[in-house]
Amino acid sequence: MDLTVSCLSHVYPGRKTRPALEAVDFTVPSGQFVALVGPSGCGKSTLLRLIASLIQPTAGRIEIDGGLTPSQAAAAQHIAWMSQSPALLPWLTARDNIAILRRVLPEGTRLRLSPDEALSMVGLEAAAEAYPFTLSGGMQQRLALARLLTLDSSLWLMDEPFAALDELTRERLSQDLLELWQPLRPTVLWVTHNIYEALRLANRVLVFTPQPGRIAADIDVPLPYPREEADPAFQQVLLQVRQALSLNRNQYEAAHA
Amino acid sequence: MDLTVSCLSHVYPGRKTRPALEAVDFTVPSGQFVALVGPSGCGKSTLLRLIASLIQPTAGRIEIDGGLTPSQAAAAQHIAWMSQSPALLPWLTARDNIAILRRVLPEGTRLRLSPDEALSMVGLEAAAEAYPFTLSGGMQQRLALARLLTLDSSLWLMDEPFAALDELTRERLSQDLLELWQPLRPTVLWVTHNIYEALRLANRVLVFTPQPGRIAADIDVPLPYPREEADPAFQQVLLQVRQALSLNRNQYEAAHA
Amino acid sequence: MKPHTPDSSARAALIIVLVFVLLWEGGVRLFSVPVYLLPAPSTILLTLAQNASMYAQATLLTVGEALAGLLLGVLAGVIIAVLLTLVPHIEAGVMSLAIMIKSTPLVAIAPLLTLWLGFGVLPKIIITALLTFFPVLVNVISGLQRVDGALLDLFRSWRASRWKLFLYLRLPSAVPYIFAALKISAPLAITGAVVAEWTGASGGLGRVMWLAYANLNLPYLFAPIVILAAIGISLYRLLAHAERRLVFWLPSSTVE
Amino acid sequence: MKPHTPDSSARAALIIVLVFVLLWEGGVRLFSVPVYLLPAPSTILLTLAQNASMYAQATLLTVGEALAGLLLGVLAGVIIAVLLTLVPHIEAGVMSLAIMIKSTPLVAIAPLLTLWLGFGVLPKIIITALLTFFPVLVNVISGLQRVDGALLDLFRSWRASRWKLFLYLRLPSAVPYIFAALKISAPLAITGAVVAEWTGASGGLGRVMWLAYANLNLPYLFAPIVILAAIGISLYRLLAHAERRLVFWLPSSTVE
Amino acid sequence: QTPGAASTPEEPDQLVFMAGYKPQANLPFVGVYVAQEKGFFAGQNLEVTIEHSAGQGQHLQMVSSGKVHITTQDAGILLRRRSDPGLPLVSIALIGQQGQQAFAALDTSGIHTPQDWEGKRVGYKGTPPPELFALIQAAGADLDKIELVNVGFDPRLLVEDRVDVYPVYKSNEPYILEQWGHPVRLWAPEDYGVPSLGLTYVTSDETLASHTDQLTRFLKAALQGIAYAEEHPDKAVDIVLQYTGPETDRDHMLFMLLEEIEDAHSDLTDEHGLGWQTREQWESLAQMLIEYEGMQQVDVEQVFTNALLEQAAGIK
Ligand SMILES: Nc1ncnc2c1ncn2[C@@H]1O[C@H](COP(=O)(O)OP(=O)(O)OP(=O)(O)O)[C@@H](O)[C@H]1O
Ligand SMILES: Nc1ncnc2c1ncn2[C@@H]1O[C@H](COP(=O)(O)OP(=O)(O)OP(=O)(O)O)[C@@H](O)[C@H]1O
Ligand SMILES: [Mg+2]
Ligand SMILES: [Mg+2]
Repeated sequence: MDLTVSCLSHVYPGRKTRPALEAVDFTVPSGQFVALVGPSGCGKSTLLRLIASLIQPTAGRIEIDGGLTPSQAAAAQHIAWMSQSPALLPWLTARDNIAILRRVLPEGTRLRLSPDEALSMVGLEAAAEAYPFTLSGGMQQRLALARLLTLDSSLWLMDEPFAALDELTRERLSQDLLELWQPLRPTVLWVTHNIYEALRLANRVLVFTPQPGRIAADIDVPLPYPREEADPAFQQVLLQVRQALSLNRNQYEAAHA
Repeated sequence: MDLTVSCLSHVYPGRKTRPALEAVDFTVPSGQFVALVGPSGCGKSTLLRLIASLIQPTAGRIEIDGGLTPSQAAAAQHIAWMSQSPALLPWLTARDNIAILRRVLPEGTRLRLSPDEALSMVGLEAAAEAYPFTLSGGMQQRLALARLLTLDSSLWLMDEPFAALDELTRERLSQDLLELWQPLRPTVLWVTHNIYEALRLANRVLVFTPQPGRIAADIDVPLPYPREEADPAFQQVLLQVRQALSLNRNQYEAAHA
Repeated sequence: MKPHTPDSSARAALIIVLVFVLLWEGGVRLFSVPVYLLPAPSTILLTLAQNASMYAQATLLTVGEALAGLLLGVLAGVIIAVLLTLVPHIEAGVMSLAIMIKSTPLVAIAPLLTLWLGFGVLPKIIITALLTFFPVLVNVISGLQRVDGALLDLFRSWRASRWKLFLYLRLPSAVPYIFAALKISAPLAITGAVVAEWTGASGGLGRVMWLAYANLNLPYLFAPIVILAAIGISLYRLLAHAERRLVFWLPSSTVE
Repeated sequence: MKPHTPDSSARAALIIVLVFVLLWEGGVRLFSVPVYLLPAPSTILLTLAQNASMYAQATLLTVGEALAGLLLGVLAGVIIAVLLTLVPHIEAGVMSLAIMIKSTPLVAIAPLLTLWLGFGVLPKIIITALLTFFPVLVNVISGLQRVDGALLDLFRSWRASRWKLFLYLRLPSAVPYIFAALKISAPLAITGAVVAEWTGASGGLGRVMWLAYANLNLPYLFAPIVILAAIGISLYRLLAHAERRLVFWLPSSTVE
Repeated sequence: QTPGAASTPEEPDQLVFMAGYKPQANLPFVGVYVAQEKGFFAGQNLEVTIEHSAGQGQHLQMVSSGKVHITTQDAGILLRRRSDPGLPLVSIALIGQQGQQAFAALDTSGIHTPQDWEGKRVGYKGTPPPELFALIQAAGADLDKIELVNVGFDPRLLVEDRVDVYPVYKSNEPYILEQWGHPVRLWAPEDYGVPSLGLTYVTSDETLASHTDQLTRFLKAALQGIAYAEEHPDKAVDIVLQYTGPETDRDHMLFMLLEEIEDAHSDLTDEHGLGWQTREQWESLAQMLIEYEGMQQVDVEQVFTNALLEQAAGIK
């Protein structure tokens, strides 16, 4: 499912002087795994919310699957969105937090996994009957991830899905995710602050400037999976991303000094 | 402010079969910066909550400052705790979320920073009048951090304070934090999933086993500040921590297979 | 930091109520208040005991009407609240009508109901329902509207229909408000049934009380109040208990 | 997805109320319902217009009593709720007493109040307060107890005193519940003042209505209801407006 | 409040009068309204506060507790309250020599005698009054064949055919029903030889003892007011309208006043003056209550006194 973002801007009401996103332009071909990185508050979450049509842009257009508006795409269940906070229903057990999809989504919507399969995918089999408030931060995030993976959508919008996870869990889940992604080839927008994680997963990294978010660099990651940190090619892309990040930070700080 | 944890166990009510912590023993001398790492759900947050006396242990003892119970230490305002979620008051602006400390803490409690100083320390000067729900995830976390830094306490309990921050912000804040920590020398327990971050900051790393959490390794970090990733000594400790983490993961998986 | 068990709080409740009753008894005796102004609790209890079976019968009728009216009122309140949540454009209008109905003293409507529906229990049930539906409506609307923003976004990202959003998100979120509404309405329903029976009823505690009052027989007037209070307190505690069990995910302790 | 502005909803409200009134008028005319059963809205409005100054005077008195009683009731409800939150061990006991008071038909207390306090407005204010305090009490207690667990932990980590916890966390958290309580109690206060005046008052809409009822002069009985409804609706809208401004941090829109 | 206070003309004595029901043209009320407005109270150096009861017994509680000095009450109720729960009430003047209780059926109902009530629904307010039983028995109807229905105050029930016979006050509901276009037929207890007495001025034992002089002067002025109303019923009704709301029908009030003036007169009053009462009157009423309602025996001598009337006749 391809995605075209043209000249997208967003200003939150009451925030006239500080737009969250400014003139963002990019195109994602179907099946690409794009990592979005950028400083805190630069508008990454805003971008995802715009594509999920949770908010309406102040200016610019988003086209999905060759012409659908975000709202149409969402209505067709093409989009799966995972927010930065886990957003679990406190009155449901872990399993029911996934099983609720069956009830909420329109009759006949296909789901990829059963709740128990999804739970075991993120290592929460043992917590199936636990309520969200008895789960640790990382477990809550994994539950939200399991819920997203259950959806049979072709555009995944994922807002820092591994932020609360330890390195090992992150690594294991990355592998599982890639295994899932490679045959299905959904288009993925993956917000992260962890560059290693970005480079282990993505085909492409979009680096954003500090607020107001604009695209500072568009970096290809032409490495085969599985990837190794020690690989010099990996280290080279890593350096590229780091430079893009710190460069625009320096620019920004110079401009605002 | 030193800290002694002896044979500490915690079982949440209704969770008889899966203790969160089991027989944890360690001593932290005054002024040490200890990083706690371990897999998701291993009981790190639980440990911090026990020390902050938000919950009572099922077994074992905690002694602070040579004999105080956690409850006494907390009453004397020796402890500053930062939870894994930002826990901001939604009806107060960013500044007032910090200024409220003045009102809530007992008359005459010394605060280290003014609200505005704290905000500028975490780069939120411009958001002083913003309400929490208009802040990005990383901004919320920085606000919670600013609030903690305002407290004049000698034991800091910090639960993944940088989880939602990008690398650059993280780096800058790490430096600022070290600058603050070095002259004051509070004792710090710092939960993190980022081993680089742990090794940039801590004097010592405690590695926990998967649930039920026990101490798997107690690793010294005898490196001078500022630390460089490229430094071979750094890489060596990194390897040590990684091994401790994956080792006990393998053990655990073997045991539960 | 001591946990306060249901047991210890029940004991505290008993003590407080007892002190109140003893003060009352003492006051009446000390100032020898005549019985036609304020009867002593002992007199009231004696009356109650001596007419137990008559009161039991009347109570049955009144409680039946109260519960039926409460059910009707709660249903009406919830259904209107649901409707207004699903079709929000009519909210202001329907609320205005509801307030209009609420502003009409029942004493003006009650005779009309008797005219239309006869002397049976139906008018009493409807009056009780009219008394109870408003708190339910207001609280349930509040509850249905106050939904966590992150969860709302989640459901919107799923394109959940308004009805499913309501069923799986708004309704569970409103449960604490619904319980508050029930706690308000349950005692109201009992008073409502009594007021509805006050004149023109063929039975029930309301009629008993009206006759007692018309005869200025205050022990007979106050004896039913003991029953009403007991029922009110029981209903309230039942609701509080159910609430603790159903709203387990929200902390509600006031004790630390 | 269209935003629903206060303006458009006010228009919708007007239309709904108008349709209701027209149906009523039409029904009365079509079936030529005799005026002693149900007067037509036009008759009621005419009565209202012809006695405008008398009604204005009565309204002033009644609204004054209602507001004073509401204030007293809200204060009492809030203060008791606060007390119970700060001293939770007495909760069950005090709630039992409150339900006891709530279960006592006012008609049994009213003469006692007149005996103690004379024939002035004071007994009316107190009766209104007695009617309104209970919803406030129940809702405010609910609100004070339902505090976000993470924030509660934060305050506990600060060792905030119970009082500060209350002031800076519980109270702001309870604001949505307090507004729901006010929305319930405000119309109740008006009815309460009317009921208190219903018998034995020397003025006010309640007395006007009682006299009209005793004469079965229904236009005069219903005319004050128009006034009461208008006041009730205005109060409700005022509160809803204040709520939107004060509880800005919680989403409350039902429209998507 | 000492008797001496009366001698200081600048300091009028304070009295609180509470009418037993809403403001309307019941004769004892009218007497007080007129006395107030025409200055008869002032003439007796009294300052009277006029309150109104909702008619549910509050006024009796008030009089018993001394908050109200004088009120009005039906002779029958007064007897019952004196008997149980023992309210210390005394009638100081019996204005209604005949009771106002009666039973009404629509003219169009085809009911002509109490025998026709059989198989029909007869309403009562609260509890069936003893007058009803006495009347049915005196008329020779069969109580068992009559369905008794509790109706409360709402004559619309008669018009809307929810009941066939409805209890009324002769001076009140018949007028309203007539106005609605439904003339009625009335049966009054006294027509069947059943004793019935109307409204009295009531005070309590204690007030009677402590305020004898003030009450006497009150009675004097009130009777003067009644006399004025008999002479100028129209002017009296105008005065009544100052106390009622704008919803009140002037003709209704006039109807009520004239009805009650008629019933205030009997052979006794012709001889002794308005308000006069006798042991025989009270005794026969009490007997009826005892027989048909199981009322406890009361000493009727405690229930009324003509002493104030006698004294009042003596003063100017
Ligand atoms: N509801 C809102 N109202 C007003 N401003 C908002 C709102 N949500 C976000 N913002 C502002 O928009 C900007 C971008 O926020 P956004 O959440 O998109 O950042 P982000 O890139 O996701 O940051 P992070 O990495 O910290 O999550 C921030 O300055 C934030 O304060
Ligand atoms: N309130 C609770 N009731 C029951 N079980 C709980 C509760 N809180 C935590 N637990 C359980 O205790 C264990 C440890 O939780 P804890 O939050 O301490 O983990 P953690 O090490 O902080 O994990 P993470 O890195 O994911 O934050 C988990 O299995 C969790 O499910
Ligand atoms: Mg974000
Ligand atoms: Mg944790």
